Order: sequence, then C-alpha cells, then structure tokens
Amino acid sequence: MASLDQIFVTLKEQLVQLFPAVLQPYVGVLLSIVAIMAVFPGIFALTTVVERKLLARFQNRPGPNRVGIPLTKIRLAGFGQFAADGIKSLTKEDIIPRNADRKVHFIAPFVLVVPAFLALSVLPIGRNMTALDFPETGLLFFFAIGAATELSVFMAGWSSRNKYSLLGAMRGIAQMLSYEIPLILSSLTVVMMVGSLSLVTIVERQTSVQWGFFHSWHVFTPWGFAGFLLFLTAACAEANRTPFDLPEAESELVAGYFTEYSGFKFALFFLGEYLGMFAISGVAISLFLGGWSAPFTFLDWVPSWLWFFGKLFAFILFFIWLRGTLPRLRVDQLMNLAWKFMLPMCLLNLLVVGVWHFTAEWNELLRWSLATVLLAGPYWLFSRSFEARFKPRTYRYAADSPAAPVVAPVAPQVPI
Amino acid sequence: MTTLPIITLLTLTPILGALVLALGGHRGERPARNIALGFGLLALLETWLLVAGFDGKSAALQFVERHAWIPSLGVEYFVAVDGLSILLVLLSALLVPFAVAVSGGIGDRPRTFYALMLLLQAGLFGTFTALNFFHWFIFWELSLVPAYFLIKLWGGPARRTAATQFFIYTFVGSVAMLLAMQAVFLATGTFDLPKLAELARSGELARGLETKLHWTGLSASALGTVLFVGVFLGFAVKVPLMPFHTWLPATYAEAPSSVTMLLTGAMSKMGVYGFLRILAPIFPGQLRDLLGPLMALAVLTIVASAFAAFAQKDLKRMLAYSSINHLGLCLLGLFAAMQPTANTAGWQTEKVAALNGVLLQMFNHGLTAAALFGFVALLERRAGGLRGLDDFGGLRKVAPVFAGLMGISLFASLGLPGLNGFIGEFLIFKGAFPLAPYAAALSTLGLLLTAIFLLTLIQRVFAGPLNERWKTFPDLTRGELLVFAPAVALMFLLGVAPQLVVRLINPTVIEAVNRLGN
Amino acid sequence: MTPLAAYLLVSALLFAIGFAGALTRRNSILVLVGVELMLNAANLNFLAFWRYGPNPEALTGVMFVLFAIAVAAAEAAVGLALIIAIYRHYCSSNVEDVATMKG
Amino acid sequence: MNFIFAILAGLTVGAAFAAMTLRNLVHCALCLTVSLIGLALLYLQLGAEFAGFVQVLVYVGAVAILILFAVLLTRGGEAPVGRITNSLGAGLLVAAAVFGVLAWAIIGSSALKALPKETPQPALLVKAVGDKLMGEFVLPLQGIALLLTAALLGAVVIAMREKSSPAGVAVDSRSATRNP
Amino acid sequence: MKGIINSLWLIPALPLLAAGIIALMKRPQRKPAAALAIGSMALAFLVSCVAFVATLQPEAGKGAVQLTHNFAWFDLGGSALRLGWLLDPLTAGMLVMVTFVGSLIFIFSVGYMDHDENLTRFFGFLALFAAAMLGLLIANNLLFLFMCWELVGVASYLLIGFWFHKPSAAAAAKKAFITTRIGDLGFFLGIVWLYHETGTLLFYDNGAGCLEQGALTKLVTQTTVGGMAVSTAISLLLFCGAVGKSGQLPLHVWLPDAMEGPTPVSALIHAATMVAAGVFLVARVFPLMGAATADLGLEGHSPHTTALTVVTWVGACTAVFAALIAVAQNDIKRILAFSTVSQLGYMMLGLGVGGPAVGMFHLLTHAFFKALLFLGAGSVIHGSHHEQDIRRMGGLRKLMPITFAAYAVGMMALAGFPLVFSGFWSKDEVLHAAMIWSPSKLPFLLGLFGAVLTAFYMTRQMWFVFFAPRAESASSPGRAAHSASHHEPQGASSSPHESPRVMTLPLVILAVATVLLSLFATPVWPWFHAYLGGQLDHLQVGWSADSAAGLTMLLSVLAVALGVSASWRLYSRGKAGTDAVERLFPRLFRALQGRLYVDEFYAATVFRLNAAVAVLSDWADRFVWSSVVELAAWLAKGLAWLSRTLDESGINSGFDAGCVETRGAGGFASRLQNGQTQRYLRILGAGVVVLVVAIVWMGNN
Repeated sequence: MASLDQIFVTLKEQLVQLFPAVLQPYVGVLLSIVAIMAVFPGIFALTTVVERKLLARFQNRPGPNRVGIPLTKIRLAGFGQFAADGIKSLTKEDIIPRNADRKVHFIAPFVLVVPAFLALSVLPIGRNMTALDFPETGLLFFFAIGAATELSVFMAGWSSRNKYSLLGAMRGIAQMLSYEIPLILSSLTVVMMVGSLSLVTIVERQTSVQWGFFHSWHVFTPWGFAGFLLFLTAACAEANRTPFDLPEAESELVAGYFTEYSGFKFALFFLGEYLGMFAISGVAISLFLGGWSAPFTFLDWVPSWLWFFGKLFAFILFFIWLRGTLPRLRVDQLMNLAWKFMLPMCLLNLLVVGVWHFTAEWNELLRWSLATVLLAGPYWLFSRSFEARFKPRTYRYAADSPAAPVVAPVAPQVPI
Repeated sequence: MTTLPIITLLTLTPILGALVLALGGHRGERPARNIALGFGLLALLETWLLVAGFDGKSAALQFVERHAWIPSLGVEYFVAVDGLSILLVLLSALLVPFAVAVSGGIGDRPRTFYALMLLLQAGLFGTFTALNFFHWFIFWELSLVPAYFLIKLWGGPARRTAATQFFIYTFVGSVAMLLAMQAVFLATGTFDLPKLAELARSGELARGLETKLHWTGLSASALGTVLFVGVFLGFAVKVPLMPFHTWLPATYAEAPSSVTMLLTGAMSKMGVYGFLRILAPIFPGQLRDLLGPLMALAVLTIVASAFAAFAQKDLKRMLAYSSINHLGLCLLGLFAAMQPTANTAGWQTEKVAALNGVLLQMFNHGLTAAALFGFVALLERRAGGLRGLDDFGGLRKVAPVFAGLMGISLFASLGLPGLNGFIGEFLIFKGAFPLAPYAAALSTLGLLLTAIFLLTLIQRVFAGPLNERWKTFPDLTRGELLVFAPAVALMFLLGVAPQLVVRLINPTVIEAVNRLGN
Repeated sequence: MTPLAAYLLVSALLFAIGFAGALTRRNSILVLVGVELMLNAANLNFLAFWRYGPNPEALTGVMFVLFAIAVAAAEAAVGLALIIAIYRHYCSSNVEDVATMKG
Repeated sequence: MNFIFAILAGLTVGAAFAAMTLRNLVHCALCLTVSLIGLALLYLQLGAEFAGFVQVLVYVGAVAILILFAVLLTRGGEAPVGRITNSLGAGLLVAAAVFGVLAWAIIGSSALKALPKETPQPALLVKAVGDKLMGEFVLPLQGIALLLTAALLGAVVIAMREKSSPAGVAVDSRSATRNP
Repeated sequence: MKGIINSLWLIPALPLLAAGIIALMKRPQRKPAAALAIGSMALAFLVSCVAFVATLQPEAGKGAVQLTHNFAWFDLGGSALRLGWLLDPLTAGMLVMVTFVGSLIFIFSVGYMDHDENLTRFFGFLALFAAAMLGLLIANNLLFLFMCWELVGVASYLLIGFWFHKPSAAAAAKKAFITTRIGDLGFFLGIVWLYHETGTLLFYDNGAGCLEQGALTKLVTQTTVGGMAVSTAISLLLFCGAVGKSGQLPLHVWLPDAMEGPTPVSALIHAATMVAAGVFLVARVFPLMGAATADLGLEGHSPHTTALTVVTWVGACTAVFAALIAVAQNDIKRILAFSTVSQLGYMMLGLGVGGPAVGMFHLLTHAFFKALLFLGAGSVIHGSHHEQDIRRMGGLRKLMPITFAAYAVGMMALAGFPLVFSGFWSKDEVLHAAMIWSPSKLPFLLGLFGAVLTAFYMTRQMWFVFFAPRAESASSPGRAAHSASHHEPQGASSSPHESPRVMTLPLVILAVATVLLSLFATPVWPWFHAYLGGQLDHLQVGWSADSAAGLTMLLSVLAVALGVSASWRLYSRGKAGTDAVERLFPRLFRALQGRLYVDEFYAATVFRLNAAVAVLSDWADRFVWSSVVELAAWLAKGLAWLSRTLDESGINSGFDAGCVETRGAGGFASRLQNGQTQRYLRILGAGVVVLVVAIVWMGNN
C-alpha cells in the first residue's frame, strides 16, 4: 500500500535521477509545476461540466448531455462538453474595447492565474507531496499570493472602461478585503494550536490518533468547528461563489469585472476563479479536515492523495450545492456579516483557542462545555444583528405590527 | 483533573447574567425578570453544589483558588470558603432569586434593574469568598455601586437623598477602612487575610507597626488603636452600630422593597462578616481594649433601635429599625465572644455558642427580614404605595393566607421557638449572658420591645375591623404563594432542625474561638 | 563592493526616487506613494544590515521591518482617508491647493 | 554580487522610477506595486522570508489596493494629472543632494569595508520571530495593535461622508397612519 | 409498659399533625377539621392513659417512676445541645388531665362555635395549642419546655384574637402575649444562666441532669450578687416566667382581658391548662427551688428556701387580690377569670408551703371544675345569645336545667363545699399546708379570707344568673356587638334555651369527674401524694393527717358557709338593677369594679414611659445622630469652598498671565508657516543633507 501511496513521489525521484546533478533541483521543481499545471486544470475542466450538470439537476432540467468523443457515438453523458467549451473559447475573437487601457487589460488575467497556480503549489496534496514546501511560511505565502487576486480584479475592472466592470471590481475588492480578515483570523486559530505556519506540519499534526480510531482533525474541536465554519464562509466570499457572487452578479452587472473579456482571456479568468476556489478549499482541508489523512485509522490504507482529492471534490460539490440553493446577499448584508458577525466571532474563537490551550489538563468534558458555551452564547447574541435587539424591527413596506392602535377608520392610504 | 473553580464560576454567573440582561434586547419586564431569576437559580444551584461538596467536619478553608495577581502589592486572587463564608454565600444565593421573584412593577428600564440586582449578587459572593483584602475590597465596593443605583433610580420619593446618604456613609466608612488596611499592608507587606490574622496573633503585626510605621510618630499601640478605629468605622457603618446608623432607616424606606430585601438580608451581613473575618482576627487586642464601650454601643443599638421602631408609623422604617435591632444582637454576641476569660472548656463553650448564635442569627435574620420586606413590597404594590401602620386594618379577613404567612414571618422575627429566629437568639444569649451578664440582661429588653412593635404591626394591619378601602384587597396569588411558601417553609425547617446550618459552621466557629484566644 | 553596500545603494536610490517624487509631484496621492517608497527603502536598509550586520541572531532588523510595515499600513490608511476627506472638501487632491494651515 | 540581485534591483528601482514619473495615476500605483513586489523578492534574497511575505500581504494586498481606491475616489484615474509642481528644480536638486550624500556616505564608509564579503545565511525561524514578538517586543507589539485600531477608527471617521444634509427621512409608517 | 417512653412523643405529635393538616385545609372543610382535631386529641388521651398506667407501677425502693429519652438536637462546640422527654407521675397526671379536659372542650367547641365561619381555623389553633401544651408537659429539657411554653403563648395569642375583627380582642391578644413575654424574659435569662452553670438543660440525665443532685449542690454552694445562692437567683428568674404565664400578681392583667376569646378557649387555655403551666413549671423545677437543704424530701413539708417563700407570698397575695376584684365584676367570664387568677394564687401558695403534691392536686381539681364552670358559662352565653352581663340574665335555672346542675357542681367545688367536691379537698390541703408553714401564718389567713370571698362571689354569680328574676329586656345594647359579628338571626329565638347535647354532654362528664376526683386526695386515702412521691406501695387507708388538719377543715367549712350565706342574704333581698355590695360600700365597689386600677396604673407608668422613650429614641435618631453627621458634611463643604476660592483667586490668575505670554510667542512663530507641505519637506531634505555632511565631516576630523 505504501508504494501506491508514494507512487508519484517515487516516480518523480526516478525521473529526476535521469538528469545531471546540477540540474536536478530545477528539474524537480519543473516536474512539480508540470504536475500541478496538468492536474488542476484537469479538475477544472471536470468541474465545469459537473457544475453545469448538477445545477441543471437542481433546476429540473437535463443539463449538457450531448457532447461526447467527437466522431464517435460515445456520449460520455455530456462529459465531453469541457473540450468543446475550451476549443470554443480559444478560437473566439479577442475583443478589446477601444477606450480600454490595453496593457493593463492584457496583463490582468495572468495576474489572476499565475498566483492561483502558485497558491496551489504549496498545498500538501498527499503524504510527502508538496510542490513548493516553505517549511516556515507556507500559509503566509498562500495568503500573500492571494492578494494578487484583488489586484487582478482591479486591473480587469478598471482597464475595461466599462461601468459594470468597474462596479464589479469595486464590489469584488471590497468583498475580498473584508473577508480576508475573517479568513486569516480563522486560520490563525490553527496556527496558534499547531505553532507552525507550514501546511505540511499542520496536516501532519492532525494525523495523530485520538480515541483509538480517530484522526484528530481540528474540525473535531469546538474552536476548530467554529473556525471551519467561519473559514468556509469567508472562503466562499473570497472565491466569489454564491451567496457572495456580487462582483459578477449576472442580473446586475452582466459579468462583473470581466464583462469586456472574451475568448482566451475570458477562459483564463474562468480558470483563475476555479483554481482560486480549489486552492482555498485545499487550504481549508489542510487546516481543518486533516489534509490528506483518512478520517478513521482503519481507512489509512487508502492512498493519501486520494483522500485529498476526495475531500477537494466534496468541497467542489458543496460549493455547487450552495450555488444551487442560496440567494445572493445584498451589499449591506454582506458587509454586516463580515464586520459585525464574522469578525467578532473570529476574535472570540481566538480567545477560545487560548482557553483551550491553557486548559489542556482539564477534564475533557468540562473543557468542551466551557469552549462550547463561550462560542455558542455569543453566537446566539450576534446571530441576529445587534440593532434588531435594541430597536423594534421595522418593515419598510409592510404595515406595522397588528397591535398598533387604530385610532379611527381612515381612508385608504398611499403607502410610503 | 484540577478541581472545578466553582467559586469563580459562582461569582461569574450573576455577572454573566447581568451581561446577558444588559446586552439582550428583551423589552418588557417579565422576560428580564425571568432571565434574572434563571441566573439567580443557577447561582443557587451552584451554591448547592458548593454546600454539598463542603466538608462540614473541617474548619479549614475549602475550594481554595489562589493565583498571583499583582505580586508586588501582595495582591492575589484568593478565594475559598469556610463555614462562615459558605453560610453567607448560601444566604445571598437564596435571597437574590427571592428578591427578584418578589420584585415587579419596575416600569422604568427593567433590564437594568435586574442586571444591577445580579451585579449586587456578584458583589456579595465576592465579598463573602475573597480572602485577600485587596480584591475583597473591590467586591465590597462593587456591591455598593449597584445598590446605590438601584436606590437612586427606582426608589421612593426621597430616593436621591437616601441614595446619596447611603453611598456617602458607607463610602466614608470604606475609605477609613481602606486607609487603615493600607497602613497594615505597609507594616506587614501582605493583604492576605488569614496570614494577617496569623501575624496579629503572633505579635508580628504590632512589631511591624513599630518598625515600619514609626515615622507617624505614634506608638504601636496608639497606631493599632487608630487603625482599629478606621476598620471598625467601615464595618460599624455597614452593620450598622448605633451612632452610625442614621442612613439605614431612610435608605431602607426609600429603596424599592425588593432591593431592601437584599440590603437587609445580605448586605447588612457584610458588616458583621467584616467584623468576624477582618476586625476580630486582625485587631483582637484593640477590640478587647475597647470592649466596654463597644458592648455599650451594642446594647444601645439593640434597645434604642427597638424603641425607635416602636415610634415609627411607616412599616418599612419600622422593619428597618427592627433590622438594626437584630444585627445589634449579632454584635452583642460577637463582642461577648471577645470577652477575656479563663481558658476553660466551659467558657470556650459559651464563646462557641455566642458565635454560633451570631452566625445563625445572620442567616435567619437575612431570611426573615427579606421575607418581611417582601411582604411589605406586596402590601405596598396592592395598596398603591401606601405602607403606613394606620393605612390598613382587618386585612386578615380578606387576605387570610397573606396574613398567615406574614404573621409567621413576623413571629419568626420576634424569635418564636419552632421558627428560625429563636435558636440564634438563644445561643447568643446563652453565650453573652455568662460572658457579659448586664449587657445581655439589658438587651433582653430589646427582645420584649421587638415583640411589642411586631405585634402592634399585626394588630394594626391585619386585625381590627376591615378598612372599607381594602374590601377588594387580593390575597396572595398562586405565583406569590410559590415564592413565599418556600421561604416560610425554610423558617419552619430551620427552627426545627438548626443542625442543617450548624453542621456547616460549628467547626469553623470552634476553630475561630481557639484562634481568638482568651 | 560588498553586498551590503550594494543593497544600501539600491536602498538609497529608492529613497531618493521616492523623495524626489514626494517633492515634485503635485498629486497628493503620489506624494504618499513617494513616502511609501522612502519607507520601503528604509526597510531594505534594515534588512540588509540585519543580514550582513554583526549580530543577526538578535533579529532587530527583521523586527524593525515588521513594525515599520505595520506602521506604514496605518499611515497609508489614515493618509489616504485624509486625502479623500480633503478631496471631498476642496474637490482637489493637489497638495498646493491645500494651504489653510499657513500662519 | 550576483545576477539575481541585479535583476531584482533593476526591477525595483525601475518600477519605482516609473511610479514617480508616469502620468496616469493608476499606472503609477501599479508600478508601485511592482516595485514593492520587487522589494519583497529582495527580502527573500536576503533570507527574510517572513518579512518578504508580510510585505506582499500588507503592501500588495492592502496598501496598493488602498492607493488604487484613493485614486479612483479622487477621480484621479480619469485623466492624466499635472506632472510636477512649480518648484521642480528645487525638488530634484534636494533629492539629488540627498542621494549624493547618502551614496557618498555609503561608499566612503570605512566600517562597511571592514565587513566580510560573504556571511553565512542566518537561520531565520518564524518561531524565533514569534518568540521575540511575544517576549522582548511585546510592548511595541501592543503599541502597534493600539495604533492599528486607532488608525482603523480614525480612517473611518475621517473618510466618513460629512453629515451636512439632515439624516435621511426616517420611514415611520405608524406616524403616517396616525395622521390622516 | 416502660417502652411507652419511646412513643411518648406521639402525644404532642398527634395534635401537631392534626394542626398541620388543618392549616392546609380550606375554610369550608369544617367537619373534617373538627373530626381530625378531636380524633387526634382522643388518641393522645389514649396514649396518655397508657403512659399513666406505666407510672403506676414504680420499681420498689426507687421512688417514683422516671423514664427519660434524650437525643442530640444540634452540635454546639465540642458537644451537642440535647433535648428529651420525660415520663414521671407529674407528667403523666398532667397529660391525662390535659388530654381529657381538652377532648371534652374540643367536643364542646363543635357546638359552641357552630355559627362561626372560621371553625376550621379555630380547630387548627386548638390542636396547635394542645400539641404545644402536651410538648411542654413531656419536656425533659428546660429549653424544650420554654419553646413549648412560647408556643402555647402563641396559640393563646391566636385564640384570644380569634375574633380579630374586634379591636378589643386584638388588643387583648397582644396584651396577653406581651405581658407573659415580660415574665418570659426572666425565664429566658434563668435558662441561660442555668445552662451556663450546669452545662446541660436536661432535667434528668442519669445523674447529669440539672435537677439532679450533682448540679444542685453546685448551684447551692455558689453565690452571686447580694450573697444570693445561684440556685435562688435562677429559681427566681424562672419563677418570673411562671408569674407571667399563671397570671400572678404584678402580671395578672392579661388574664381577664383574655376572656375576649371564645369561651372554650377560656376554658381550655385560660382556666384549665395553659395558665397552670406556670404552676407546673414551679412543680417541675421544684428540686431547684427547694434546693437549700441537704434533703430534698417531698413529704408534704416543703423546705423553706427564699425562692419558695417568694412563691408563697406571691401566691397568697394573688389569691386574695383577685378574689376581691371578682366580687365586683359583672361579666360572667370576667368573674371566672379573676377566680382563676385567685385559684392560681392558691396553687402557688400550695407549692410554696406544701410542695408539688399540694399545688398540683389543686391544679388538677381546679382544671376540672374551672373547665366545667367555663363551659357552663359558655353554655349560658350560647343559650342567651352571647349575653355576658350577669345582671341581664336570671332565672335560667328553669330554662337551662342541665347547665344549671352542672354549673352548680362546679360552683360548689370552687367554693369548697365540703366532702363530695374535689375543690374542698384540694383547697383544704393548701390551707392545711399554709397553716403549718412555720415562717409566717399570714399566708394562711390570707388564704382563709380568700376562701370566704370565693364562696361570696360564686354565690353572687349563681344568684344573678340562675335565681334572680328574669331581666326584662332580652335585647340589650351589649348584645348588639356580638350578634352583629355572629350572624345569628336577631329575634328569631329571643328567649334563652338549653344548649345542644354536644355541649351539655361534656358538662355532665366534667361534673361527674369533679366529684369523683375528690376521692383521690382525702386525708383518709392520700393517693395523689403517694403517687407523686412514688410511694404507692406504702399507701394505706386511714387517718394519716395531724390534728391541724381537722382544724383547717373546720375553719374552711366555716369560711364557705360565711361567704355563701352572706352573699345569698345580700343578693336575694336586693333590688334589681343595683348591686347590694355597691349600695353598702360604693367607693370600694367602684374600685374593685375598676380592678383596683392596676391597668390604669400600668398605662400611666409603664406604657407612657415606653412611649416616651420610643419617641425620644426616634427623636434622637432623627435629630441628634443625624445632625452630627450633617455637621460633618457642612464642615467638608466649607473646606471645599475654601479650597475653591483659593484656587480661583490665587493660582489661576498667575496661570492666566503665563498663558497670555505664550500666546503672543505662538502668534509670531505661526507666521513662518505658509502651508505648502512640499516646501517643508524640501527644507527638511536640505537639512538632512547638511546634517549628514556635518556629521561625516566632523566624524572624519
């Protein structure tokens, strides 16, 4: 089994051996890059089809089911669609608006995609399988690279000289900036507990066995659970997925910041978005869901990379599910959620981690209930916005509460 | 597993409740009261755990929590309970839900009201469990602040004056105490109360005063007396002892009745607690030197307050003086137990009896007086704010259950055997009479007068022809019965089986008597 | 030339560029950009001295940089907020237009 | 002195120069970003991994975006701005003088010459940084926390819209129904 | 048989349980409440009988049966406070009497209180009283006794004030409670003192009790203030309690007022049982009271200790004093009340001069015949629609024959008609013991005079109630108040009528018992003495008394004859409307009618003093103590004002001057600023250049 687990590692080592010693480190890196650049776009291709099909199922329609292997009768249940889409976007005309800032307009998709690949490369996708291992600062690198997304969004939106693009970009940046804070804060809990910024270390720490058959994933602690939920929410927003898809809200902004993109550059944006989603899902998996480790010890024989990709795929399905289910938020709701709910909860979660750390020798049950109470109480308090607690709820268009005194029968009113 | 820091949890519970009340968005009084009641009952539950886990046979400090806080100032977070503390913690835990359940008709900012009640409880818990002067004092003052606001914001017509008077009085006392204790800190370098008591016993304190504070130009004994008077003032005002009591009737009368329940039931006990926990152990010599005048003050408190109560027309003022009278008995017992005697078993027994009596009296008076003020609260609410002695009459006809339960409480207050008040008084006199015969004999006059004015109360309010105004006076409702019946049942229970309480305090008292020496 | 001197020269150059910009550009945002450049030049200086200095274990240079970055972030936030406020008030972001503080 | 350093230095200085000279403010800001990234890479080159990534996170992720926002909010991105002030010459002169003095000091410094040409890469552990921050530098850290909070609040307050107009007309349906 | 001691607690517990259950009952549940109370009392009577039988068989040579059961109540220091109960002849006799009389009175109440709406409550209180009273009897601990003592006081308070809507009743209740509490304070201190001296409050505890030899010798040998023996001092303090409870001289004022309560209450509490508790107490602590000499014999001659002398004198004075007042009363119950006070005086006298047997026997006989008299009076009152003034009655002999017969038996027993009435024998014994009392003969003479008076006022009462011509008006003003509160149909049955059987039956039983009881303590067969002394096995039939006994008997018969005949002569010839004695001695009669103005005296002295001190305390509180505080407050305010004035005039002015200067300098400096930031920055840069150059240059030099 170990051989199957380490099959890619061994393969890479053997390949590297074929080259002269001077080149070996470079070749190693190159091989890793190639692998990543092959695997994740592949998953991307798969995801596009899956998403279309799943959404279609949600909406009671068949979805793509025609395209199979060309020139044959094999339909593959429509899974050839990605190839058709890809070919279509590559062959379309690349339109650049006349007023656009051409240079910036050109660079923007690359600023999105390249960092996305870089971010993917730090993920431990299996045991000993990390393309770019920063033993000190892996997570920090990830977040630093993530910053480029915002830049790209801005560049795309601004350079298009289109009001939808600019509005989309502004919304997107505001959203990403706002949610980056809870994102980082919620992952800080894990960093605090593990004491390392390296994703590899973090994952390895979660492979220890608890209660005989469990791997001690962080999600199985009160703070980890809360942190995971917060991280997931923030990740949704970072990836511009529903219900946080305001920057590219089709019904409002056409396609947001990449309204003016077409053809290959559009495909790059598309790719970049999905890669970003994969990356952030991968980080969520590494931080909270034990990375490549199996949930139970008796499942350890399954290769680690399979676990990682399985979890990743579960995440993808989850995101699609969300997209098919939830309505989009309003901008003020979006901001309220980030600043008035998630930020306090994240800070509180940091406190709880501190408490957890210092109560290590306590009775387990007591520790659990203390942490749970500390989290659940404020959750209950924050869960409806503060103002609703202090002010009677007002309805802008509906009539006042039925208890309102009726002075006298009055003539029909023009509603305000 | 380290043990559960139950005392800390206990102190935090009402604070948490206050926070929930302060932050929660519930309008209206009922939900606020229910939340406060819920937290009060939670605290009671925790107290019950504390009592259940308390080793009644040991005089040692239990449930000790000790953490360094400001080491350079000798400040620690040091909480624990012994028999004395646990009794008063229990009392506070009982009274706050009781008072919360009784209160009602708080039209104005009910959430704040109940939050302050809970804060007051936190202050009480803290005061009764803290064993480091520094944070003891914090809680001591913490209990003062909510009380001030409760009186000032929800009190009767003259509440502003009363609240200010209350605050200034107790605060002046506190300041005097704080200054004195700082001097003690300078002399000893510690705020730890048990340690200070030990130093005082070994004479270290006096030596410290001599060497470290000679710059004051006072001799150690004079300085000791000055410090004693400072600390004494703080507690005497709180109890109160007679010349320092003028804040009390006005405060009790003006405070909302449910707050008065806490003021008399629990806060007045803080003073006696201070006497027992701080003054007597740290300044035993000074206390003995001034025993004569102090005893005279105690007797004055007992007798004069009873007479004054007799002259009152306002039920709350009358009961307020009655409270002074009862607490005067506590001090009588306490001072008697400080009387120097031969070191024989007989005298030790008398001292133990006196101190046991003091503690029982504290607990019982807390319960009874709170119940009485609770009844007055109901009376006041039903009569639209009237509470004069002559405003009623013949209520027993229309409200027999009300009259019955309040009558039982009144009899408990005047020390009827079979009800809780008796045993405490008996033990106090059992100890005090041999130790200080004349003071005790004079004090019995207080018992008689108590009977006179309490029976006058019954006669004027409940007996006689029914005042036509109150023809539709409602009897106790089911809910009120649910609140008061347990209190009355507790009075019976403690009257018949005082062992329930004595079990907790007896070893501590024996230990205290041994420590105090002769 | 030692590597330290090279880094220092780069840093000095950056500083000078930033300084020149801050002195000559009219738009207040660019002035701020210039200031940022100067700050970063200083940061490079610190790191270079840490790397090649006598006592790298003390980490003083790194610490200084970290703190400087934090302070710079605060400075940028407040500075830009000021610029926006001024722009709202004067409808101009030109530094020369804002001279009400003259004595 | 190696090749990578030269490239990075060139990139940084060049981008900085562009940032200070371009006419379009957005371009300036983007060039600044490039310059900052270059600096971050220089930090990596110096072995300060942590500082480098923090530099990217803070400057690229936050400060650059902030500047871009400011540019847009002051409508600076719409048209090329006036390049220079009235006192171009004086400014450049002073800046040149500063550079000259600095370069003279650096090159002429005897202390620098005494230093070795190559020193071993110091092992920078993030953990050591953390220990320092929480130990020796804990007070400055707290100060920074305070400063950032103050800056956050201050920025919000300053940039808030001036409340000249009366607050939006409150919609109160109750009062409306009461007064037919 | 001896095992009964372990079940002795049942006797008070049964009524207590009944009281508890009745307390929870609703007002309309009248019959169950009555049944419960009577049933519990009857059961208690049965258990008492068993206990009584157990005391009839003393072990040879050990004296009276004395069984105890002690237990710890609560911890106190190293030891515990112990309570217990005790069964000896004294207890057993009292138990039987109280449960028997109590049961009868309970039954009587069913008829008497028939119209009252609060019957349920009434039986609850009665049961509570019975429980407390029985607890008092079985107590083997002075503290326990005191607790029950107070509880009977409360029950008495509740029952006197049963018609609480009458202000007089409420006031009387309060008066009763407080007056007895005055005595109780002394009692309380006595207990505390005794506890301190002996270390225990158990009466008998296998030699370690406070009434046993070891403790007593210790108490006798110690002296306290004024050279009194500690035992004497404690005895006197305890006696204070007895004085209060038993209505002895200075504190008797509450007992006549207590007649405001329903008549069965007067019969049970204020005639038969509770008021006798004081006597019982003295009998119980008699070993302490009499502890002066080495032998503590109970052979009919009590030792002459200071305590007992005090008891004697108080008793004798009370006997005569109350009898005198009774002569001039017109309320049927008041007369009986003063008679009770007087008889209690006799009991005290008997205890003082003759020991427990003498006093206790009079107590027992008195309990029966006075209960009989009160119930008879109740029957009369009930029959004549709550009329209580004897002058408005008359001729009831025909209308209420059974009541008349029973009342006559009671009256004769009280007056001391010879031979077949128990009162004769018991009073005779008291007088006999007083006669042979060596310190003084005066108590005997007082007692004899009292006997004359007793016969006189009882005859007077009999005449007015049963023999006098029927008064003209049935509806008197005095009635109105009662009938108003007792929804009794006015005028429906205006003529008096015989009471229902539930009321007359107890009367008959009590009358029979009154007669039968006379058999037990004749000089021929002094069974009761032997029983109390534990010498039943030595008891023989035969004339055992000395010659003085015969003389006493003769004198006593003469006294009765004198009283009866004088009274009968005076009243049977008198005119209706006025009192014969009043015509003869108007001023004396008025004084007696005014109860010799004791109440007025108290009102003028004690009450007024009390009120004055109260007002003074209140005044001191409001003005003296407060003004001291206010003075301090004014002082503080004055200091604050001074400080503020100094600040404003002195310090601030100098500061202001400095400010003006600074402002001028600032104005000058501000002109250097032109607002061009970049200019500042240029200057700064130039400055840096200059500085660096300077530093480097100077460094090189």
